Amino acid sequence: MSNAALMIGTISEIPAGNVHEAANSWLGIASYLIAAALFILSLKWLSHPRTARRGVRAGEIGMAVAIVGTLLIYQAVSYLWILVGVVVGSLIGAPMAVWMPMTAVPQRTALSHAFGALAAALVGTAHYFQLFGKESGIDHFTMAILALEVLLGCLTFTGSLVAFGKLQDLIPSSIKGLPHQNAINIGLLASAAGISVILTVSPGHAWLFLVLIVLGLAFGLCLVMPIGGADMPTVISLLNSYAGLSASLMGFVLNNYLLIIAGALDGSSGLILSIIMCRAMNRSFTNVLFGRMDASQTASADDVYGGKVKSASAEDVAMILDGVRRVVVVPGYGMAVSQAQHAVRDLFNMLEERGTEVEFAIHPVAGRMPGHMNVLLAEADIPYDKLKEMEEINPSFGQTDVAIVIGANDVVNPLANTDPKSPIAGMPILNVGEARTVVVVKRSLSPGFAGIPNPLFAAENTLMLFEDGKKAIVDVVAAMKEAA
Amino acid sequence: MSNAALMIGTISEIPAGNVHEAANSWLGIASYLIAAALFILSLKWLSHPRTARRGVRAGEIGMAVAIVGTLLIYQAVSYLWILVGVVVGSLIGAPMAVWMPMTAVPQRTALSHAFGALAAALVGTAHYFQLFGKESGIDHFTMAILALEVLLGCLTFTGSLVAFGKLQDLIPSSIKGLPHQNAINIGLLASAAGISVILTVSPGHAWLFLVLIVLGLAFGLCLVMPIGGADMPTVISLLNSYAGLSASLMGFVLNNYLLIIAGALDGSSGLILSIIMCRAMNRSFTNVLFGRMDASQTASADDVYGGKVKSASAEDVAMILDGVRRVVVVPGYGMAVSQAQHAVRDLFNMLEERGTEVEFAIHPVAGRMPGHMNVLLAEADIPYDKLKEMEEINPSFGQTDVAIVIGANDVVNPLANTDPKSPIAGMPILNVGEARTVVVVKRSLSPGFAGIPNPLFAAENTLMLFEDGKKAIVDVVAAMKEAA
Amino acid sequence: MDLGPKLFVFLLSTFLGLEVIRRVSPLLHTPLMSLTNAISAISIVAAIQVMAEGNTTFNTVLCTLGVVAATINIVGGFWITDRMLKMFRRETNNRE
Amino acid sequence: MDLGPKLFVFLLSTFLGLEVIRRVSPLLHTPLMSLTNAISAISIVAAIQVMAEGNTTFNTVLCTLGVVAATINIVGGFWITDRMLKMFRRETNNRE
Ligand SMILES: NC(=O)c1ccc[n+]([C@@H]2O[C@H](COP(=O)([O-])OP(=O)(O)OC[C@H]3O[C@@H](n4cnc5c(N)ncnc54)[C@H](OP(=O)(O)O)[C@@H]3O)[C@@H](O)[C@H]2O)c1
Ligand SMILES: NC(=O)c1ccc[n+]([C@@H]2O[C@H](COP(=O)([O-])OP(=O)(O)OC[C@H]3O[C@@H](n4cnc5c(N)ncnc54)[C@H](OP(=O)(O)O)[C@@H]3O)[C@@H](O)[C@H]2O)c1
Repeated sequence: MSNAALMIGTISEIPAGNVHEAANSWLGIASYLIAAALFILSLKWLSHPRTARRGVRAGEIGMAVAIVGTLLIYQAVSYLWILVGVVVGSLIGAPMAVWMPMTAVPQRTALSHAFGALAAALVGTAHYFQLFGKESGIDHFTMAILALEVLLGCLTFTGSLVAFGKLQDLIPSSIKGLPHQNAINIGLLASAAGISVILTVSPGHAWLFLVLIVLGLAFGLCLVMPIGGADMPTVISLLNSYAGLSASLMGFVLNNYLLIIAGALDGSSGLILSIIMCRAMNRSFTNVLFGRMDASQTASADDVYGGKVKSASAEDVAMILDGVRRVVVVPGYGMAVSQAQHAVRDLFNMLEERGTEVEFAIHPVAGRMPGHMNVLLAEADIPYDKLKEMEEINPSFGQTDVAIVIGANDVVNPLANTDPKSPIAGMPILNVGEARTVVVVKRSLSPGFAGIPNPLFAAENTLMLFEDGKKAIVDVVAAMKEAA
Repeated sequence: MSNAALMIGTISEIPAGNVHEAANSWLGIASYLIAAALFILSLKWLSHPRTARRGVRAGEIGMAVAIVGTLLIYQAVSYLWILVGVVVGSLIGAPMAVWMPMTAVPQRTALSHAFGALAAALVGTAHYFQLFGKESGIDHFTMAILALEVLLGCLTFTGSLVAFGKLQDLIPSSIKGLPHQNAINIGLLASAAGISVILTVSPGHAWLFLVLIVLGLAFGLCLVMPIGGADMPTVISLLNSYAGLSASLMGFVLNNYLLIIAGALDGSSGLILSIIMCRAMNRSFTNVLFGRMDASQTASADDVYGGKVKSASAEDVAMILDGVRRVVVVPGYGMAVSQAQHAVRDLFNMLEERGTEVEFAIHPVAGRMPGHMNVLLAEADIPYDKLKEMEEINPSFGQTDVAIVIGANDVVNPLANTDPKSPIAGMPILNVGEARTVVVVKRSLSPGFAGIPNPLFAAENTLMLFEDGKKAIVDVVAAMKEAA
Repeated sequence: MDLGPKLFVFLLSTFLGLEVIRRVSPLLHTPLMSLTNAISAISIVAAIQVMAEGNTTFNTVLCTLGVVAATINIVGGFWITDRMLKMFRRETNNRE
Repeated sequence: MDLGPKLFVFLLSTFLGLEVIRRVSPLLHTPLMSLTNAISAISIVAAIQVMAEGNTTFNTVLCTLGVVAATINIVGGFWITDRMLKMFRRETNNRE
């Protein structure tokens, strides 16, 4: 090793030790310290829209410093193959970034978790076989961590693929897993745990390692397959957390502190987001992962809607919107499905021009991932200070003339407050019913994800505009233009 | 070492290595991890009054875990002497905590920084002489850090003692240091740096180490002696930061990660508080440390006050307060000096009983340390939601009937906004002048710390109540009772 | 293995991550997910490090695949985050 | 010396400290000063550790003095912080 002179301390008992010590050369310490600081700043700066893009820059530079530093430390490595890897990866990654429509962001996130987990699993496996059979073998402790790392990587890989498939509608949502799914899952987990213990005791059984990989892959499939499409965001966030943990564990194995830090940052981010989502839905982790939503106990649709639903045309809505003082738009999953955001923007412009105050009410779990609605509306050039969080806007519905609900359902369902037996009981909702008039744009009376009817649609002051989201808004705008 | 079996890795090249490895035994790791987590939680919980006391509990438990863990790891140590130390320390510390009046908190903080720094300096010195002359001696890198650590410890020790002396009026504020003070300081610093370098190169010169200690002690004296009493809080915070850094460095030397973490937490706390203070005064660090306030360029007191000051009696003030809707109290250093907080509380009660809304306007640097006014008012049982920060309360002075300024001066001086040449130019102030009537309680027209006259006292709507703060308020309350 | 320092680093990073990410405005939760996703592609460093451990074909192939997968996330993750953030504006009149 | 891990720990703790302490309400800046003061008395651990290095009289005396000084801060610091915090109340009517 040409870098031996740079080293300042010995820390590894692993046979391939020399390689790992290099990360603790001056060069390694300096570049990894800088990269770690930049990653932290990156997340810090992301906290506010004003500094967020600086945060992305910091992350990019941090990554570049880390990679260049690593290449300089490990000069023994085959630069050719790394170059090949980087080129191929860029050729795949760049188009995915450039042409991915904003409505597909949830799928993209799932897919890239799969790639991240794949990388972790591959590297862990390579490291095992690299050490396996070497003079002093693998010590028990390292083996235990390595087994956990590869297991997490594998299950995150297949789990994320399933999540991707469900969100992209490649896997029908109706697939709910095998019979006795929970028993199978427990069986898989127990076998994986057992094999990990055996490997820890005698790390030499390479074939057991391969079995572990297979079990991990199968467990990921079985875990995510039965979960409904609308719960995917929570699952994706949890998988994000696992992927981070797996990177961190790899850092333990490889004596690489930057991996530990970046992995832990990633892991806590996934954890926090899934906690936020669960809290916004008033559900527990276990309920998301193993519970199935059960709509049997709530009132039937006929009871709720029977004869009480009033429907309206685009022209009616245009008339109602004429000359009002304040309008609040409530977007939901349907706006994303129908790609209505640009039409909404036209509506926003037209209302603002006429002196109407327009704001957007963003429920924390509207759509299919946290912040989903914000990204879509920002894409359509809505200024972000018009996007209000639930707590902020809820008190103002009383002073609102018209609330326009576009493709949202569960997040405006008053049953959450009134029916303790409903599956969304206790979930905080947007109180659109307090507005003078409520206009709901959706294609039918079919329920949202929770599968329950929505008394809002039958309320005294509600008008239904049954239409695809985008078409409805385009029509309303056209009708307003005509009337003017 | 009986703990050798517990160890999992070798990290030290220091001759007394075995001792230091013990900190990396399972027991050491576990107890230090728990202690570190508790210290972090402690500071986190302190951020809000509701959880703050839980934070103190966490800190105490963390400290206990750290100490017990350490005692168990280093069983070679003389438990007797440690017991003696703890008992003596408690006998000194407990009375200081129990009987210290709240108005003396700034002094107490300075004094305890001195103790903290003393501990760091003593331990560093002991460690040097312990290694000195041992087989392989001290390696250069350790020596460099150790020299810096002891230097910081010594200068913080004497610096904090001087700060204590000035705040407690043991050292007259008029002492402004020696002639050519800055040259002397630079000389001291340069010699200390030179000696540190020599020691790093050849750590064996024990007498040089003693010289370094003396230089550090002298430098601390020279650095703090010329600084005015009102700048002491900033200096104390900076010294706090140094003390933390010194503990962190000791952790580097002793391979003790808990020391590194706790020291860094302490260091960043001191740094942030001094930045907050400097920003609130619109001054720079250099200005605080080396600048002297110069009032020569501003208008003379005669120009400002000549014939325009209206004075009032306690009875007048009681009359003015009769039946008003909203009163804002602005406390300052004078309230602390005269211990007026309990009288203020009586005034608050009486006004509230009569249906007057009362709030307190807290300037970030009112008094003699950050948060000083809050502690005093809390001591007098004023609920903390009545204490408003500057940004929050400033817009509301326009809707205030009477503003009562008690012993504050610089923090309500409008020259900060109007006279760019004044020493407080640019410092954000409380806009009490916008209130319908301003009552200022102080003993004379003498200036505050910045040494400049205050046009507020000569304003159309200002009445001066020339009296000791406590007596003035007691009189006003008595007059109000009489009138009722 | 030298576990102690690693556990300290893990503990501190987790606390720091929780602290920093709790402050991220809900407005930006989607970009946050893609940014952390990009940062977690730091496993490219692990791939390079393990590749340096030995040059069997097996090792090289696995690590190269690891580099490919990680690079996809680096390029894709940072890029799409920036694309999203570019769209967030306070005022309306910048485009059109 | 094994500098790397220590620098990482130092970096992370400093970031964490800055992050956490920036959030402390100005209301509590005085208790904050006395609490960090108490926590910095962690140098008692250093005193014990160095005392274990050897039992010359010189070493024992210096380290015992170190324990004394640190203990003063531990006892005094936590206690007075708690005394201060006990005084902070939202509502008026608890005492009197
Ligand atoms: N955002 C997250 O992070 C997250 C995470 C986990 C779970 N979830 C769950 O996802 C749900 C989100 O609530 P939500 O109110 O946004 O959606 P929702 O309750 O799932 O309802 C969506 C509505 O959109 C309508 N829709 C579908 N396609 C449409 C189109 N092309 N044009 C117009 N309307 C269309 C549907 O009615 P029609 O079929 O009649 O048109 C449906 O009622 C919640 O139950 C939440 O718990 C969200
Ligand atoms: N709080 C901090 O953290 C901090 C830090 C650094 C610097 N400082 C500096 O400290 C100053 C604080 O401003 P401040 O407005 O609170 O105080 P100040 O400007 O120093 O004025 C205090 C006033 O209190 C009066 N006073 C003294 N004893 C009194 C008594 N027994 N009864 C009634 N009044 C009495 C004095 O006037 P008489 O003599 O006429 O009575 C004096 O004008 C600022 O200049 C600030 O920059 C504060």
